[in-house]
Amino acid sequence: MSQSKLDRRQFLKGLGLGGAGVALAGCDLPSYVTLEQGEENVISYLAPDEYVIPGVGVWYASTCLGCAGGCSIHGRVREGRVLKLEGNPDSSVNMGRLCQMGQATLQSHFNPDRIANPLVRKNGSLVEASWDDALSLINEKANSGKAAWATGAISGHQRVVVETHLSAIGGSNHYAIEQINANVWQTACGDIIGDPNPEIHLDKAKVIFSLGADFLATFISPVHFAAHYGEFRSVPRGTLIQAEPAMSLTGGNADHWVGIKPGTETSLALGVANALMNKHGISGSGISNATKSLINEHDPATAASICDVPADRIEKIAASLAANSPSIVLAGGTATANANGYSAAAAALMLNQILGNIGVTITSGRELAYPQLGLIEGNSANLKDLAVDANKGKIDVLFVSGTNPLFLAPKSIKMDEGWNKIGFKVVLSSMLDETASAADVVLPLASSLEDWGSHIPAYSTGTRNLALQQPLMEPVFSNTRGFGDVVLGLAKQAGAPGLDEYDDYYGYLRSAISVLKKTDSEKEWNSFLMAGQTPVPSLGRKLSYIDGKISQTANTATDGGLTLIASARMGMWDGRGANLPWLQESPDQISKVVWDSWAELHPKTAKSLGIKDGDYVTIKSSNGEITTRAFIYKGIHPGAIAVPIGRGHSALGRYAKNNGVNPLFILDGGVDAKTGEIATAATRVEVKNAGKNKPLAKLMEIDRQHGRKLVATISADKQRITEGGT
Amino acid sequence: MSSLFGNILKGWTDYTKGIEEGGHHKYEHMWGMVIDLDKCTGCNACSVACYAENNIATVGEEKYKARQSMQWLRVERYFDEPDIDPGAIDDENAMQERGASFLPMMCQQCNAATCEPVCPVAATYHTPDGLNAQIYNRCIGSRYCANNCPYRLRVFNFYSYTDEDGAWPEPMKQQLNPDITVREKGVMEKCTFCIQRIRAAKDKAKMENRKVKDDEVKTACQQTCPTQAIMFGDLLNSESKVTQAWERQQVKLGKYKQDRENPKLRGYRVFEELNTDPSVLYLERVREE
Amino acid sequence: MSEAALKHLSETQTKDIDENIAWAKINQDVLRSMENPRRGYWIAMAISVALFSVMIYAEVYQYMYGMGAALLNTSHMWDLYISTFVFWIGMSHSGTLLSAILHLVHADWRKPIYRFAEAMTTFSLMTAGIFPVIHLGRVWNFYWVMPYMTDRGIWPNFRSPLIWDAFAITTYLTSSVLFLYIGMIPDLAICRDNTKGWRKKLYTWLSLGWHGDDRQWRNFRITYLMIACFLIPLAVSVHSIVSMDFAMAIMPGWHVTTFPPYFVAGALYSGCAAIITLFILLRYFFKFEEYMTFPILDKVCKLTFVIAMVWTYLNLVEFASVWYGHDIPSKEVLLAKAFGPYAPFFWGMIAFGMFLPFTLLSKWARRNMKFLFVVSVLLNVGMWLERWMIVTPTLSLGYHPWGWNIMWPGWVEWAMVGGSFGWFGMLFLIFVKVFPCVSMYEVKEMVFHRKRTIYEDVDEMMVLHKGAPTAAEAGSTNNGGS
Amino acid sequence: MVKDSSTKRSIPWIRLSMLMVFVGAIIVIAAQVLDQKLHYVGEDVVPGPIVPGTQYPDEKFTGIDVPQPINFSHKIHAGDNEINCMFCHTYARRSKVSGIPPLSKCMGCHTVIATDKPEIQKLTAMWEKGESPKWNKVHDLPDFVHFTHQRHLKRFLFDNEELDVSDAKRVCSMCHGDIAEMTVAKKSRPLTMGFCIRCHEANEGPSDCTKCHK
Repeated sequence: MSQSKLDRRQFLKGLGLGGAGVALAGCDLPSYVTLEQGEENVISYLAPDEYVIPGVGVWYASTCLGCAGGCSIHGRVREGRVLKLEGNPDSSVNMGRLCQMGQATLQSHFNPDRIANPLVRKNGSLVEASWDDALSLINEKANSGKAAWATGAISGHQRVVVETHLSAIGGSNHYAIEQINANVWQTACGDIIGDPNPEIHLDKAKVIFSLGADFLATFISPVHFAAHYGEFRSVPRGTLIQAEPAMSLTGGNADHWVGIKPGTETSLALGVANALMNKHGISGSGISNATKSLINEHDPATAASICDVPADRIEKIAASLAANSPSIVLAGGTATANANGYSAAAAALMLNQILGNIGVTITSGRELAYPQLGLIEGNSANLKDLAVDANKGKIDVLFVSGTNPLFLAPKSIKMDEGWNKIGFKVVLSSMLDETASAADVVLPLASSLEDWGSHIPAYSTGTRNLALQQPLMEPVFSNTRGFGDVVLGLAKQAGAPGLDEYDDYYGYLRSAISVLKKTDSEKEWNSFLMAGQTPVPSLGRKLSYIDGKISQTANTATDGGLTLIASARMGMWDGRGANLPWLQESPDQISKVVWDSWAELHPKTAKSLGIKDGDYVTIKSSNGEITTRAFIYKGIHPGAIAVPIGRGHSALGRYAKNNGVNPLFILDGGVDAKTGEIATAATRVEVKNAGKNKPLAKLMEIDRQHGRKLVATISADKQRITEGGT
Repeated sequence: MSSLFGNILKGWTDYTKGIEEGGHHKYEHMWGMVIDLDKCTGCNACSVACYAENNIATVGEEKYKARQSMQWLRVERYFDEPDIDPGAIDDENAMQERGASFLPMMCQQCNAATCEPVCPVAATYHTPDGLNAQIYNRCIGSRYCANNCPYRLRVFNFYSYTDEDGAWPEPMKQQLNPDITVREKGVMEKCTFCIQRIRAAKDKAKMENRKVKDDEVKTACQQTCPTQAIMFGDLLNSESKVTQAWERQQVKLGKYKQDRENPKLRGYRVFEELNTDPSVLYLERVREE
Repeated sequence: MSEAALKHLSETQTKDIDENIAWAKINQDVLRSMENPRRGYWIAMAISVALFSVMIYAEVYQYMYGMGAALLNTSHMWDLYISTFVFWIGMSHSGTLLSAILHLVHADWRKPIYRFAEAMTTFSLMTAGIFPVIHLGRVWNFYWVMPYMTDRGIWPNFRSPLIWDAFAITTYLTSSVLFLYIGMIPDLAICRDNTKGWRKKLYTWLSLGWHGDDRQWRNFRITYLMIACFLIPLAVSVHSIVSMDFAMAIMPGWHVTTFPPYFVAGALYSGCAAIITLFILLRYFFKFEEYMTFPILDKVCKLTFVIAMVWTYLNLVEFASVWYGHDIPSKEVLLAKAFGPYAPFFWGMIAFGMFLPFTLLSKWARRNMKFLFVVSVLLNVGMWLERWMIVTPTLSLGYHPWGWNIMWPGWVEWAMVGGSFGWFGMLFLIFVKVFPCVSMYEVKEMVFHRKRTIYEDVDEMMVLHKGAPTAAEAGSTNNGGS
Repeated sequence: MVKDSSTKRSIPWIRLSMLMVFVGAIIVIAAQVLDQKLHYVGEDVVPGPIVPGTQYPDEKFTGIDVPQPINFSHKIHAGDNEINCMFCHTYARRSKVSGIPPLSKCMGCHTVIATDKPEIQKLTAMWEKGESPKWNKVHDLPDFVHFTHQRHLKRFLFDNEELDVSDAKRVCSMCHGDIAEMTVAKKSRPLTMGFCIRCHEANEGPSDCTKCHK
């Protein structure tokens, strides 16, 4: 670490530990006894900055790495410990707000199960080793054969160093793996309106018609969209229509929730388009004739029969879309997680086109002037590619960081076999997850609150910002190193050119950004750090519309089974939240279950299968079976069963282990026809009662208000009378 | 004797006035809240922020199931909508036609709190800030207050969570907020409207010889709420947003029945009819019919 | 005594007491009851001690692990502890009823049986006192509820019914102990003069130099009367205050105006039932046939029946007021009691508390020991259920549906409840061996007065009575009697 | 005679017990009066208030000696050389805690002053190693008590016309006693809740529990 950093961080030497003690232990004894003298120690500062005052919290700006959203955060630091995270009000991404995962990032930082020292596999088991041993081992193995990197979503200068290192060791493949993504939607946008990441103005829309896009919880940048949703709900109040097979958080807030047969979202969109054109005289300008004829085939009745939604509801949706303009139509989540995913997204964009939303509520985003810094969102197609390539023996050396392929991969794509075929596996991680515990070398990383970095948020409006990540405190585990530092070191020892002048990643980052900002003054740099972000040049894009290929292969499976939906939840996310007690104990928004997985079933289905709430059910697909407890409610299509992703770890730590099940394992290899995204909502399963009952631990034992005025509801019409809006 | 009896008993009576006598006769503040249920998405960010801010212990599955959880702020979820279509929930074969209803419930900081008069040791009482305070180190754990809370919003330390296999194994202890006590077993606790933040703001204001500004105090839940559904402020400060919101909804403190000329307004207080006089105003959820 | 004899007695015994019974015999019989305990006694003692030690273990366990050990939860902050506390407070009212109230109305048939009833009062209070303490989350701070001068200069909350409890119980305990003790002084003197060794020392100290002269008797009478008068309003107020723990709360099913009289009636009820139980036991073990006679038992039964009817009435009043009231939650609680998961216990309470007493109407029942024993025990079971049905169903069904939750007590709570009976039994067993559990001097009075009704001429009666003074009598005449 | 002996034997016991009750009552009352003598805050406090316009309990308390890694003498610094308390405890007026001066502050002087003293050499050694000493807390309140130096200094020093900043010592001594006269710092006030309460009452401090607890 460079001297400059040492000085800046000097205050982090702790001063006492007030409050952390068991505060009430002695308060019943006579006060002369409790008032101890010379029991506790105080360690004074060495040479603090003048703004550092013991007993007064200082807020430092950084960036949240809970998901790819890249929200800017402020961390409250007191006596050298970071105590609380809050959103950075100046951020255009999250405007000072934060989601539960962002709040809980603290616990991944102070987690008792973090890796303290490098681990090296010696005759079968991982044993602690020194950094030098680990690095030299990598040095000798790394250049032997075809190398590759697997990361999560990655951007900014971390991406640059990773790619530098990759090319230095002569590898080419970089698999960016994110199970929860909006890849299908973004690809469709790229193909059809010419901008993979358009700006979506929920606040401007009067109606949001969302095909499974859970923009309040898991879609691109949840906090940003939630913030805009707040404005969308204020006067004049917009209407939210959500169509999906199993209720997501967004669905839970919908005015009209349309429980639809899994995989038939395209038909619904076509049906709505049909009603719009025939009943409400909306001209399908810019729509190809092929699409037009497809629309004509899907009159509401037909669509209704395909996607198991009453025809009048389809007409109602059309009516409300026609009446209130501008509107916005989104597709994502479960709608795009099946073979027809792409066409669902295309259909959604088609609706936007005929409703004239493009250019109004969907406007062109901006493109980073430095593509090499841009965000690689990552997707699950890469996961499959990784498995395939590994099995083909295309990979000899693999570096993994920020993703957990062995947990995310369905058994059907044979990731385990592939993994064993890889000769030498290095995992950079702060937690010993499934992948790390199967690696040959594990390098312990500093937590996201101890590390330097620069990030490009997945989504932001207006100017593009480079979000800065800076350490908020001294490493909790002294022998861990920052991701940048490690990769930079690897790149150097692999002989990458032009890196020798930087003795650590901080130095590299700082000079890189000074080049970017064309200034090298300490003052400027500190102002960047204070702001936590800095604008970077970006180019505008133009929106056009070329009709996308829409095709509906109706879900006509008649095997008497159900469609398994591996639902994505805010909280556990793709499993990275499973070892944070706060998230484990924060109830799921819809089912309100804590500390375990559950299987959502419709009462009708449950009755026919003889399953009661809390029964253990066995969910069997062609690739194995999982057993978890049933949660019975009416927010799911009778033909579907939903199990959340994220639990069911065999490693990762004391809170995550042996807790719940992982539905991803039993997915069949189905993918989206166009993008190759793993279809998480299309696996046919058969469900049996496992014959054991143990009530789920959930917040709500009673789902009804029993005549109490708890959540009072008034109709929108009344509200408009009093508060205005049309 | 005078110094011991006189003054204390004088100070004592300050806190024993019910709302019908105008409550505490010299309020400095009256902290209140407004929660817009139409904006609340039930995302739980507030709840987790509360854990982070207030040193709340996590209890694990078994204890949670046994209803011994410690959360101060619970986001309740209901599937029925008695005001829009009662009985919709009774049709077992239908599917949900609307979303769920979410209700963030934290201590309502009642001004005629049912928990206050029953505490044998006066560990819970009404402060000059209009808060319903809980003094942990005075509490002896008779749990009468919790029994008497119609909202069930007081949580009790049924176990000790401070040892190594408790809620904060090393190094998680380091995250504990030094501004608040870590509660031991046998102590009642509840939402405090982030009293440590209020106190910090008041100290700051006093040091600068000024009044506390509106928006100077932000509770953890309000600060983090992605849709800004939660509003917090001083009801004695006529400029504050909260006061204005209360006035807009024509809801007044100290009443168990609001006589408003416009019955269509959305403001209501939970169990207002019990005359607990809560300081948290909820705005009814809006739904398209 | 044999079945036949018992039966015979139950038919023949018509007088409250045989007025020809010699004073010396009274002394002998009572003193005998205090000597060399038999095997049955030791077994009873062993059981009590065992139960009590289980309670100790449970308390230690709960102290280590916190109140969670008792399976309490956010909805059920109180459970068996409080209901059993109310139960024992109730028990304590019988003694006051028998000794104080009946003393004032000159019902002299109470005399042979009031002593142990009073002992029961004291001991059940001592038992009841345990529960509010062990149910505290931080039991080591229980004394904070008492207003005492402290350096911190803080006081308890005088608005809290729990504080009133603390005051009421301590006051009631002290005064009932006093009452018991004062009433025993003449008897203690008799014991003093007829015992040796440590007993003699003890009684000498306790009898305060009683030698039965007129001055002592006069003061004694006045004191006794005064405490009696003082005790009656106290007894009533104590249980009213206990009822306010609930009546002052806002919870549906607790917030009931009729609770104070309802609780007092219930208290006297369970007390009388307990008296019947102990009456039968003592009579059987100590062979007190001459003193604890069928007619007296008969009277006690009638008394019990009357109180039972009062209690039943108030019970129905409560139901009616809830049913015809407008408070939906209270109505829900009532229905849940009757048809919810706690229904069996609720109906058990109704059956035992409301209907069982009607058996006391039959003369046969009132004169059949075994039957009465069973009935009296069941009545108390019913009364205990009543207390439980007041506390728990309300908590399982409050205002906020989120709090609705069914909870069953765990072993810790049951251990405490059982242990309380052990503790009570222990105290009582010690008492009957250390102190006379039948008031000798008052039985003598009783005999004397009964005689008066037959023999007009007092002197003649005295002559008749003092036929041949025995040794024991010689010791007793100049102390006991009037 | 049984009767007489018994009567005689039992009477003295009553007398004895009555006597005990009486004596006990005397003791209790005396204790209370004494208690008031100790705690009473009023005009007759001797010596008169050191901080003008304020009254505070002059309760004495003798704390134990608390050994320190470097035996620093307040007497030399605050006493003989009359260095203002807030010169080293600079956080006191800005924060709830007065804070231990950072090592840099010590070295500010001791790079030139008294460098020959062994204790100072200890200090210099630590400074060069870049580690700071583990001081032992002398005045330590329980964690459930919130005390802020900031507010108290403002109330008694900065808002006090009769004092100027150089008199800080007198204000500090309200709770810390004559630190300036101590070679080894030691508790000389009880710092119990009673102590705080009485001072708050005497000087119209807040009487609201949440001011200090939570």
